[in-house]
Amino acid sequence: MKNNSSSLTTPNIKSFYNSSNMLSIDLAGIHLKNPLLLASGFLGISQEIFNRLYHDGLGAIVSKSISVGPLDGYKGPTVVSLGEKGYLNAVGLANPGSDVFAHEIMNNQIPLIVSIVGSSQSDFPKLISKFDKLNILGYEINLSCPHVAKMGMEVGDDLDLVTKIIKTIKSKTKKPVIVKVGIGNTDVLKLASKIQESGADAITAINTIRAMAINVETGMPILSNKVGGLSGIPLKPIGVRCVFEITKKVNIPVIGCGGIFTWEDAVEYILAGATAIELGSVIGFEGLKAFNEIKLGITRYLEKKNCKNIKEIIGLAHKY
Amino acid sequence: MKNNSSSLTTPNIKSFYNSSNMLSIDLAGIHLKNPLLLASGFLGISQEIFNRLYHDGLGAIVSKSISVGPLDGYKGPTVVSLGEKGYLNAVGLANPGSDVFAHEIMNNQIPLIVSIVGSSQSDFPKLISKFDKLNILGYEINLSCPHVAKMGMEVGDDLDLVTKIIKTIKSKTKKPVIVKVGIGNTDVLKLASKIQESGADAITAINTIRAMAINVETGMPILSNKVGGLSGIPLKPIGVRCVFEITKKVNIPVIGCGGIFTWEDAVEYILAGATAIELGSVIGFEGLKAFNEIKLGITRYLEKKNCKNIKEIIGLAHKY
Amino acid sequence: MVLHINIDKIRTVVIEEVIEESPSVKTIVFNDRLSSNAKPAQFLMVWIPRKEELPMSVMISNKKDHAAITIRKHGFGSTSLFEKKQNDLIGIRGPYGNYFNVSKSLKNPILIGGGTGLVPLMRLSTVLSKMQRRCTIIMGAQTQKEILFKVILEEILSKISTNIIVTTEDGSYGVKGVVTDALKYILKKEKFDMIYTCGPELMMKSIYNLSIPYSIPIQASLERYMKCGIGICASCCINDKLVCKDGTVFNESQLSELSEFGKVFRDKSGRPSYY
Amino acid sequence: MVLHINIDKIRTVVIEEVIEESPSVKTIVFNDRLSSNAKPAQFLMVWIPRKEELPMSVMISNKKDHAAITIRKHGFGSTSLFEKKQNDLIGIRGPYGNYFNVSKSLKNPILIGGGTGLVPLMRLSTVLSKMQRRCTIIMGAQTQKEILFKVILEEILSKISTNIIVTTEDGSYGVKGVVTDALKYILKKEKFDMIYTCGPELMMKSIYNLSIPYSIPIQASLERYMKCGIGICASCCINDKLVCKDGTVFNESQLSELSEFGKVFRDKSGRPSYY
Ligand SMILES: Cc1cc2nc3c(=O)[nH]c(=O)nc-3n(C[C@H](O)[C@H](O)[C@H](O)COP(=O)(O)OP(=O)(O)OC[C@H]3O[C@@H](n4cnc5c(N)ncnc54)[C@H](O)[C@@H]3O)c2cc1C
Ligand SMILES: Cc1cc2nc3c(=O)[nH]c(=O)nc-3n(C[C@H](O)[C@H](O)[C@H](O)COP(=O)(O)OP(=O)(O)OC[C@H]3O[C@@H](n4cnc5c(N)ncnc54)[C@H](O)[C@@H]3O)c2cc1C
Ligand SMILES: Cc1cc2nc3c(=O)[nH]c(=O)nc-3n(C[C@H](O)[C@H](O)[C@H](O)COP(=O)(O)O)c2cc1C
Ligand SMILES: Cc1cc2nc3c(=O)[nH]c(=O)nc-3n(C[C@H](O)[C@H](O)[C@H](O)COP(=O)(O)O)c2cc1C
Ligand code: FES
Ligand code: FES
Repeated sequence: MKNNSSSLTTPNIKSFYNSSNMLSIDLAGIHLKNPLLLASGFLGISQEIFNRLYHDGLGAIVSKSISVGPLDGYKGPTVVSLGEKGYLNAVGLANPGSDVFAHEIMNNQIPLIVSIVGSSQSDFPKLISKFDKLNILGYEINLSCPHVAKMGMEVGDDLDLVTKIIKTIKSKTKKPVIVKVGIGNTDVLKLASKIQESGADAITAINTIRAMAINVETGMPILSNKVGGLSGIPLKPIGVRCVFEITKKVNIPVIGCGGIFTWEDAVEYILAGATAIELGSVIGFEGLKAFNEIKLGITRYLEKKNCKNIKEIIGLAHKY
Repeated sequence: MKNNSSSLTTPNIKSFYNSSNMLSIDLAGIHLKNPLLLASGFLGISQEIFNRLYHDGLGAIVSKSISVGPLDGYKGPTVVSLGEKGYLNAVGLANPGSDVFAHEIMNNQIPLIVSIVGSSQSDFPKLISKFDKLNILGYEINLSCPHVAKMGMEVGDDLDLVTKIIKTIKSKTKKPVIVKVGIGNTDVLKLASKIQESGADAITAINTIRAMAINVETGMPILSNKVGGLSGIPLKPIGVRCVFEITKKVNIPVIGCGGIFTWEDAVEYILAGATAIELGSVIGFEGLKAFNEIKLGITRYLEKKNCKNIKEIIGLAHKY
Repeated sequence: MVLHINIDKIRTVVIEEVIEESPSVKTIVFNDRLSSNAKPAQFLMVWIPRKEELPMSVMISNKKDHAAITIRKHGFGSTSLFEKKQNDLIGIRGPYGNYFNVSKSLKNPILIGGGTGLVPLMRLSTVLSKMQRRCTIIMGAQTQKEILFKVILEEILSKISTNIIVTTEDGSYGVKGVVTDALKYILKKEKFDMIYTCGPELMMKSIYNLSIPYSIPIQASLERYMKCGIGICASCCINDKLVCKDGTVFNESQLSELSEFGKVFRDKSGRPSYY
Repeated sequence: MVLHINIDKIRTVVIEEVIEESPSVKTIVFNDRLSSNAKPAQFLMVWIPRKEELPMSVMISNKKDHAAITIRKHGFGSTSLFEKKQNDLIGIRGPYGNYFNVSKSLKNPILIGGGTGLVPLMRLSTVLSKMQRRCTIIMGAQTQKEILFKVILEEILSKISTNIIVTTEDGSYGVKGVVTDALKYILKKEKFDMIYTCGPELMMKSIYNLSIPYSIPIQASLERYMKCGIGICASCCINDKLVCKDGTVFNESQLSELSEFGKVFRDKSGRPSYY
């Protein structure tokens, strides 16, 4: 990773590197052609959209968080743009429910991770039983939605419950289990250790942070749920810190998430220790073209730094 | 607070309102000519600068957090601009110490709140004894610095210690005691309740949030301390949420802080429940002229909404 | 200096005028330059404070820098909006979506709309009128009382050669029947080079089917359940397209590939439902 | 499109050249258009990765779009920077601060600097040379080996009428003594309409005192401990002024009100120290 000043000006000279090999990673036993994943909750309910996103360049798709039964979610507004490339959302985990969603992805052919969410320990075996025979890579457990009572974060803040849930899930499936954490009312590092101890295969950090916006002209909270989750660029420095600190503490791979808009943001997370990254809010600002732009930027960076594969830069910042 | 469409176009018609009266507030027994305070850590070590800031329009000044002895702080960089109007800082609580600072403000004539920080319970009586006979309004206790070991946040996360510290301080002074909180590893609402129970007079929310930035070209953490605190616009929706939720839970006044750059931001915090607000990062982007611009904006807003005093809009968003 | 306007941030606007279009339809007028410059078929996300946020096509206004929305009273959200009075505040963001494409070589277009689906056609008519194009409009309503915009439309199109056909289901005005009945009839008599349509999806599907044998190009503005309006939630998806971003307007070749057109839409939770 | 460059964000640059100016002083050259356009006396905050961040005046470079910094090896931070080699990376932000003001009516300025305090005067000389102004320079060093920039300076000023006076404390070159000795002497002989100075504060204070009886306007570039460089930390304060924002350049009327000038500065912790 020494700077090579000649390659600075001719970043594309090493044409013998196959860029698809450069970006390929292994994550909790899964091989992915690149480390860009779709963050849960973005465009994540339709198989045809999944196929499109995959063909637009993502390494894998994480579905919307699916609950046992369908949820309508909150009334509008459910997503508020804050300017400064951030969003506030309180969608209320709207999703078609496990039966309908299992039907949706029945013939899935692309690398798909199903995000699951529950309001009690018993929900999770039910969810696994619906999906485990389908052609999916694994699960992401959403323990960190900051704005739905009794789901997500309220579970993630209870360390004993987290342990029980992960152990239950691991006993029901052989597929990799990724646990998604956020900044709640618990020490995220203690939570990460507990997740590793309980046998999970990877951690995604971070989910949105509990936040709020009030419209000054009306004096009213904008989100129908009043409080929601902050996503986008404002999260980035907090997410990078969490990935850095978590990867110092645990050995299982960590997927970085939060405010990744450019290839520099992606590389920053990877240097902090992330094995892969998830993209969400960037889609609202840049559209689907962002995926290939980020991949191109990472590839050029690796070439410039004389790296053969992205794995070489994972966690480099820990050296200092 | 009904919208009045005619005043929309002629916001300045009510010249009989004295704008200085419109903005005056009472905070924990202190009368301030306006609700704009300087956030601790910004320009807060010199009496001559305090005087300048006061004359530039602030209602009161909060000093840099002062410890018993002097602290050199961390090596540079201690402040990193993130673009997107945010900063990351790990100054390491650099300050001249209580003796030198007490000497500095010996002849103070302006509304000054001294921010104090300690690494043990016993530091606080010492700090109070240095400042209590001086001409100051009161104290802000920094229990929320996210990046100095054994100071700030590590204290704030320990609810029992918080109680003891506040009780000790309250037993040593008759001046108002404001406690500053942040997003740490403890439920900020539980912390707020504890602070009220322990007898504090007000709460400031929020301090910076633990965060990090890595330079992609070198692969190195930028801050010399690696991890620091995020301030500026990224904090705003989180700060507004904390003020909203804390003022729902406690009766003591709350000072809003975090990412206030414009009069709209200030009003948003006040609608959320803040009695006053603190300004920090905006200074780096807009300079000292920001104070009067924000005051002018709030005054025009109050006129448009037919309010005689800013108190009328405190916490209005709770109605909905 | 360049003004960077983030169209996604909610802009609070004062309702300056409320126009009753029919017993169940009202138009709300407000000042907003961005909306006044919207293209035909673009829509706004309209915030009804503490009630809902709904997608609404941008209606024209004859006041400078003003625009409007036309609401049919239906369920909770639209009724809350319908009940708003002059001087009340609402929030808007957008305009969003692509728009009806009007090529310079266009000669004889036909516009077909029903109910509030006429809104995008009003802005389109203004464009066609400025371009001095001849045009035909078929507008449908259930009954005479519910006929929308007829007077304004006549005014807009007064300077060009127009044929305005009104259909009512109960025959209380104009041609008895639905818009497709009128369309079938006129297609046999006249040659059109573009169909523009907006309204109930089954109506648009029938129109699309009618267009095929005549090989008339078509542009249809679709509706789907919209939560974000900015292409991140997929609640508006039709096959692999996002109606809020890739649409709302789709042409005949796109429509031919949308197997869900006229068949499947998704509800609030994302579950598919069938027409 | 307007490019919004945030000068506060660290820009990583490659060290292209390292020039030894004297045994204890080196100049580091890099490509950075913003710095190449810096005004005389503006400074950069220089990041020495994992070591320190230090304020450094922007030195000139004769390469297009390039700039430089000139470092005297001193304590931990400056020594870390001094040891950097070609192709190493450093970070920079800025340029910051106000600058030496050169009025069109200026006729006969005198520039006085010592040590790395000469850096801002190099850029100023370039400006004066372009403006075809006559000028006088007094540059001080302890000994011959530590004389900086003399050759470049002669080149820059070759096209205008110049008087370059070098002082060394040990008399190994030029006038024996310090710059103020030379200044005292020349002030008696010649009439100047502006003094520009940068260097040790006590030197500048003496120069300021010397300027008073002659009523010569003065512009002095001050140094203070700087942590942020952007006016938020006050570590650089002198009385009620922030050297990084309100300065670094102060004129005679400002200096007359700065009671701390030449007397008090603050250390890392903010404690006042006395010269
Ligand atoms: C691009 C677009 C433009 C539109 N333009 C207009 C217009 O100009 N005038 C007008 O009156 N209506 C318009 N609509 C429809 C409008 O957004 C609402 O769907 C309608 O007003 C019913 O709302 P409700 O809350 O009263 O419905 P409810 O009674 O709660 O629901 C009835 C049905 O309305 C639809 N609906 C409800 N919420 C939404 C939503 N957020 N997005 C899409 N559909 C929804 C669903 O199909 C639902 O089943 C438009 C819709 C779209 C997508
Ligand atoms: C506007 C400005 C421009 C400067 N330009 C140059 C230049 O062109 N070339 C050059 O060699 N030096 C320059 N300096 C001085 C430089 O920033 C350092 O102070 C010096 O290099 C010593 O650093 P050190 O870490 O080796 O010092 P140390 O040995 O750690 O400390 C010695 C003294 O250096 C000063 N110092 C240390 N850190 C800082 C700091 N962050 N800000 C200000 N002073 C500090 C303090 O007075 C300290 O007591 C400039 C300073 C300022 C304020
Ligand atoms: C509209 C929206 C919906 C979301 N829904 C989910 C969800 O269902 N499950 C989940 O784990 N995270 C959800 N998230 C959080 C994102 O997956 C992601 O953690 C967060 O947005 C930060 O990443 P970003 O800054 O790239 O958007 C949602 C975020 C947004 C903005
Ligand atoms: C450089 C810097 C130094 C700070 N020092 C302190 C401090 O000493 N004590 C304290 O309570 N908060 C300190 N803070 C936090 C601020 O007071 C404030 O809570 C935070 O910056 C959020 O407000 P803002 O977004 O307006 O800057 C500091 C912040 C910055 C950026
Ligand atoms: S409404 Fe969200 S993607 Fe279209
Ligand atoms: S260096 Fe921080 S205010 Fe000047």
